[in-house]
Amino acid sequence: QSNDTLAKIKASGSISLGVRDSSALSYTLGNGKYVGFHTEMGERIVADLSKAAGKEIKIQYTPVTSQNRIPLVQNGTVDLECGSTTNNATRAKDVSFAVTTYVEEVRILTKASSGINGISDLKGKTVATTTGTTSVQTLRRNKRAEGLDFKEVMGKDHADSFLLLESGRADAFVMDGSILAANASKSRNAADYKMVGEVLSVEPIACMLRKDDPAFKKAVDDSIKRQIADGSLAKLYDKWFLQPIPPTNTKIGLPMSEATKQAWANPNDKPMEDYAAK
Amino acid sequence: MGNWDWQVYLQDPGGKDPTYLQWMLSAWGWTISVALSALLVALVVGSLVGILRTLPNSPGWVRFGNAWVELFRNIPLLVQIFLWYHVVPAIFTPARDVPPFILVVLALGFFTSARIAEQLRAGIQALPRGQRYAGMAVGFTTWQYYRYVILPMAYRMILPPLTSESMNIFKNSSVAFAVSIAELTQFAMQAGEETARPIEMYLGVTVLYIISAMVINRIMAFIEKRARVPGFVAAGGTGGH
Amino acid sequence: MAEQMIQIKDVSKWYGPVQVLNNCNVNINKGDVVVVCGPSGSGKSTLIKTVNALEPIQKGSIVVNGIGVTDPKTDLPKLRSKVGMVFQHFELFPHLSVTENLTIAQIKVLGRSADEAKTRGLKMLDRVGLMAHKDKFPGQLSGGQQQRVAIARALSMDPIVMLFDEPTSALDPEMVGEVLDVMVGLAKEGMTMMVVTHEMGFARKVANRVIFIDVGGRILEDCSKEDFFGNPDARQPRTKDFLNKILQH
Amino acid sequence: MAEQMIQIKDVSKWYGPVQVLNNCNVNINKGDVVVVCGPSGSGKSTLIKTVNALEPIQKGSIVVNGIGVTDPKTDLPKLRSKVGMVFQHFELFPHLSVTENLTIAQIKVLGRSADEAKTRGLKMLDRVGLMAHKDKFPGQLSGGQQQRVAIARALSMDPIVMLFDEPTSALDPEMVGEVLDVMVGLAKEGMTMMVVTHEMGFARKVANRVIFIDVGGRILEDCSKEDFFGNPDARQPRTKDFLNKILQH
Amino acid sequence: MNLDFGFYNWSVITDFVLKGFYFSVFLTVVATLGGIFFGTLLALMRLSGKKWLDTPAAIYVNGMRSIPLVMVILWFFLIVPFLIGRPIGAEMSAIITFIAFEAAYFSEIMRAGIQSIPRGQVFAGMAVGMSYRQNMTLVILPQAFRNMLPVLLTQTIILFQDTSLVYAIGAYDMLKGFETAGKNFGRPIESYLLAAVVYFVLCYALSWLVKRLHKKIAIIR
Ligand SMILES: Nc1ncnc2c1ncn2[C@@H]1O[C@H](COP(=O)(O)OP(=O)(O)OP(=O)(O)O)[C@@H](O)[C@H]1O
Ligand SMILES: Nc1ncnc2c1ncn2[C@@H]1O[C@H](COP(=O)(O)OP(=O)(O)OP(=O)(O)O)[C@@H](O)[C@H]1O
Ligand SMILES: [Mg+2]
Ligand SMILES: [Mg+2]
Repeated sequence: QSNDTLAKIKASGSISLGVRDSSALSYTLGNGKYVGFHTEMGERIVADLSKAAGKEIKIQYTPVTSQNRIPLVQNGTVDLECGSTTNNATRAKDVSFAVTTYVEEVRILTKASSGINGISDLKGKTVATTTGTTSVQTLRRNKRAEGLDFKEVMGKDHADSFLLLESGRADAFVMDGSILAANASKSRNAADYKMVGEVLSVEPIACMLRKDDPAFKKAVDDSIKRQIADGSLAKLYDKWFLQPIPPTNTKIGLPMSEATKQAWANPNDKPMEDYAAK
Repeated sequence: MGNWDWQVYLQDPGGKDPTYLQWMLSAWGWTISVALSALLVALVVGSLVGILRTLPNSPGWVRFGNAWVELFRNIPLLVQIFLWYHVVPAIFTPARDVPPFILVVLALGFFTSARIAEQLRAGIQALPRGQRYAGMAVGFTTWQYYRYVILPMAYRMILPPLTSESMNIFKNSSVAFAVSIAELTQFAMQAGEETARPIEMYLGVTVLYIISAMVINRIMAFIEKRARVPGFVAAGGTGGH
Repeated sequence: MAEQMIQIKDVSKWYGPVQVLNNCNVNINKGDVVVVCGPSGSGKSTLIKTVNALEPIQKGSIVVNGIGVTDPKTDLPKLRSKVGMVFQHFELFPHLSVTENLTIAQIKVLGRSADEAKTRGLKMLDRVGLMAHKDKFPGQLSGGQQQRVAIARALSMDPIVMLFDEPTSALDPEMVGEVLDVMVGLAKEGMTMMVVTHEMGFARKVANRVIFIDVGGRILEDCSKEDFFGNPDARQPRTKDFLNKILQH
Repeated sequence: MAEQMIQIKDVSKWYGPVQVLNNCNVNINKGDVVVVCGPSGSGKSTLIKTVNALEPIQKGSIVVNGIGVTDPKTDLPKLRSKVGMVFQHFELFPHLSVTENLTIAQIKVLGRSADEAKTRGLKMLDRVGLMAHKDKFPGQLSGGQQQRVAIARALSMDPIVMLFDEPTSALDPEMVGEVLDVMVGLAKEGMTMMVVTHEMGFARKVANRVIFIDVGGRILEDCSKEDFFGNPDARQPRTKDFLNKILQH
Repeated sequence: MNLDFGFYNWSVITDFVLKGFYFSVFLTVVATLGGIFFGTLLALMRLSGKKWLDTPAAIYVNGMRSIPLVMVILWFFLIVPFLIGRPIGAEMSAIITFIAFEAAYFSEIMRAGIQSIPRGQVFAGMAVGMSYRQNMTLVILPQAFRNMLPVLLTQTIILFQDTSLVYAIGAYDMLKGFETAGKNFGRPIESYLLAAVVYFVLCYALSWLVKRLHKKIAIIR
């Protein structure tokens, strides 16, 4: 297929926006309604694209999973994915990323009563992560490097992994901080859970688009930079992370991290590997 | 789709397996362990339940057997696995400490046992009624005519569906990835994601599944050949996944 | 006075709402050869199967050799082991060789040693003229041969009475003779036999009594062979009709 | 000179390595009633099925009413529609009512109108005495009734010759008569018939020729009925043996 | 552990579950009809006695039958867009996958159904002068369908259960509906339990109907 996404969406008058069913940055309310920090940001990007194209571009929401999002972007099913995808070097070989809009910190979530306070306390414990995410890889590497011996269980998705923690099958849930916060906040007893210890790794999250389409990437990046510059993205952050959100009207309660602030100050599309090297 | 990159199999995934290839082979091992253990459970439980359903003058047992079959075959396997993995331990806490492997084997085994029970019942009832009468007429007790007359023929007759059931159990074990068993499908999804080379990973896994299916098929064909009764011809059955 | 072997008294049986045996009474003495005939579905098979309790009855009583078949305390397997039975479709055990077919019940039911069972079984096999086939499987034999093996199987248990349910009606016409020959031999030796069959030639040759059952399971005739064939005027119209049909061609 | 209806010439047939027909020659004239008999597995069914090419042959030729059955150019469905065939197991179409069984081929093969087909079919049904059952399904009829419907089905196609493959051997003894009666009627009206059967009574009554096939598919006898039954000394030993077996009881 | 189903009010059901339920049912119906149609064609190919028809059909059927459905779903999702040259959604992909996959299973059922028709019926059709096509459509296939109807419907029930696997590509089926509802309200246990009950009731009711039908057919025959 052609690599000129701008021409394609202009011609068809619609864009396929990749969204997630249940991540902290993008999730569904049912009935084909998709919301979240990244989803709304994506909608604003499309609004900017519409303006540039001079005609209304309709959004087709296409829910993706962590297993299929890359092939879908590659094969043209999805034009722009604004879910919660880590920008890393391996992926950058197949797709390209917009500037980083959120920097995820991989953290440890545990029960407040567990006595786990940091990575070293995980020795001999059972740790939950989610199939098809890069956190598993991070964790695996850490494990080998530091000789830390813990058992690993993998949920098929984040809610599943959280359930492992909730039901006591796992002692900790290692994952992106936003996901941890969202899952804990939605649980029955949000106060039972706490995020502890050091940041295990830092992952830049960005919208994903097809490779080798510089014009489209520029249009997307420009829109994001505008949103950062005029403060609207910060308002969006406040709305989705610090205020009550649907469907249950609970707060995630996750203030903006230093890393995210830095990324906004200097918009860039550096992959995760560049962060680790720092 | 073009350019293959089979080198990915030699990359280091960073875990205990030095390469993706070795990881895939170990995943194959999990698939085989889950499938064979579940097959054992399914055969034992399925036979028992199947026999119960055909016992003469035992309406209680027949009803129990029927209930078993209906319960385990009318809920999707995936949902049953979730029930065993999430719901049962939530209601019955000690089940939390049972390793997922056992839970999956039980889930897959019981699910398949319902189907084997159904086949065995059909096999037994497809035998001419006269065979049962003949067994009774020479003075066999119920247990004896099952043991010496009915079951040997019934098992032979259901070997074809048992073959497809055994192949199914390998395929169905793929659902175990949903509860953290590091088997082939989980490998395909995880490794496809990590390497961004899903096609290569899927192909490798698919080939292993086909090999597994063929090996099981050959083993069952061998058993069928060994068990063949000279001069006896019977019609086979079909259906199901 | 002749020794009584089978007494069927006031027997009725229903399948659900359908009555298939209606107040049947039959007495069979030691050495009797009784032929049972009647139209299809009249209950012949059912009647003969009630004798060794393969089919339960709802009313009446049956006594075989002094033992109450319908008595709940009776050890049915033991009783059945003394009553030989031959079926329309042979019902050999297809997964066992001819020899195993002959010996398994002797060993497992009568508790005979394998050797003893084999000697006895092969003697019976020889008697039906099939010694050469002792290692074959049922599926490798013709229908007539299978039926003769089935008779040998029943005989190896040393039965005191033999029941036959249409033993020749599933056979090709050329094989009927070989089976009937064996049965005629048995009858001549004094075996007590109850035989459901349409082979009127056999009845003429060896039966000493003929019973006719009509649809609905009622016994319409129970008389000597001579009377049955020789005295058509004394017969019921249904019987005459039936005999006309099956003897016409 | 009589008109030739079926000429079977030097016909041989193999199933894989096994020969089931061995150089068979039969000529059947218009109006002939030919009975074919022989032991089980001798190839009687196979022979009769080759006549309308239901079974292909590897050697020889068959001509029916002047049309070469084995000729690759022959329109076989058309030829078959003129040859009526009645099977051992009736082979009515179980999913169609009796009337539909009688009309479907008339409509779809002969192209008759539904009305025309129905008139013709019901006339034949009446002839076999089953008018009362026209709306039933085959499964609701007795075996004898089903076979009579099967004959009516064949007759509704206005066949020039009728083939019968053991039409009574799957029937209960009391039903054999009703089917044979229909066949005797047909024969008396001059229908050309080739009949595989063991019913020697039928052969005696209406056949004008009897053919005996031995195992391996060789025609051992082909002679007039009078010769076949009246002159045993002129028969082959195999034939005598067979006749002895099936006439014994 | 205290279970609380209180959050399952009508709006949750309409918002989350019903949409998935409709898709599951739609997928089942379409895949059954399509699967039977293509399955019958495959069965006829396999029974044609012609190698060039039989062999490809056999490879297709046996290939499909030796791969787990999840893998087939993932495969089609990956390659169908390449084959037809344009992107398709998860739902469309699931529909194509299920038709293609079920065709393999239905073809085996239809093949057994056709083979279960006594040879005498084939001969009887030929003997009254029917062509191959007439014999198939008027005599053999109607009986094969009738005989196999219970098995075909049982396969349909299995198919309905298997639709739960489309979550692997993110299509929104009934299980997904329950899961999403459970996640959003932090009540996954209750959701799974309820999903199991709903599946059981639906499938049990269907299989009860199949059994009734089976008895009816047995009487007609
Ligand atoms: N298991 C059963 N359930 C219901 N009805 C039955 C059963 N077995 C037999 N019957 C019915 O009981 C009646 C008598 O059957 P039975 O087999 O004794 O007849 P038969 O005289 O032996 O007939 P045939 O000559 O066909 O063998 C028939 O009407 C039959 O349909
Ligand atoms: N489809 C087949 N494949 C292989 N062998 C066959 C086939 N059909 C028939 N035969 C063999 O061909 C021989 C002749 O069969 P055929 O059915 O013509 O015999 P028959 O004389 O009609 O016997 P019966 O009296 O049992 O009907 C038998 O040995 C049979 O086993
Ligand atoms: Mg009977
Ligand atoms: Mg024949």
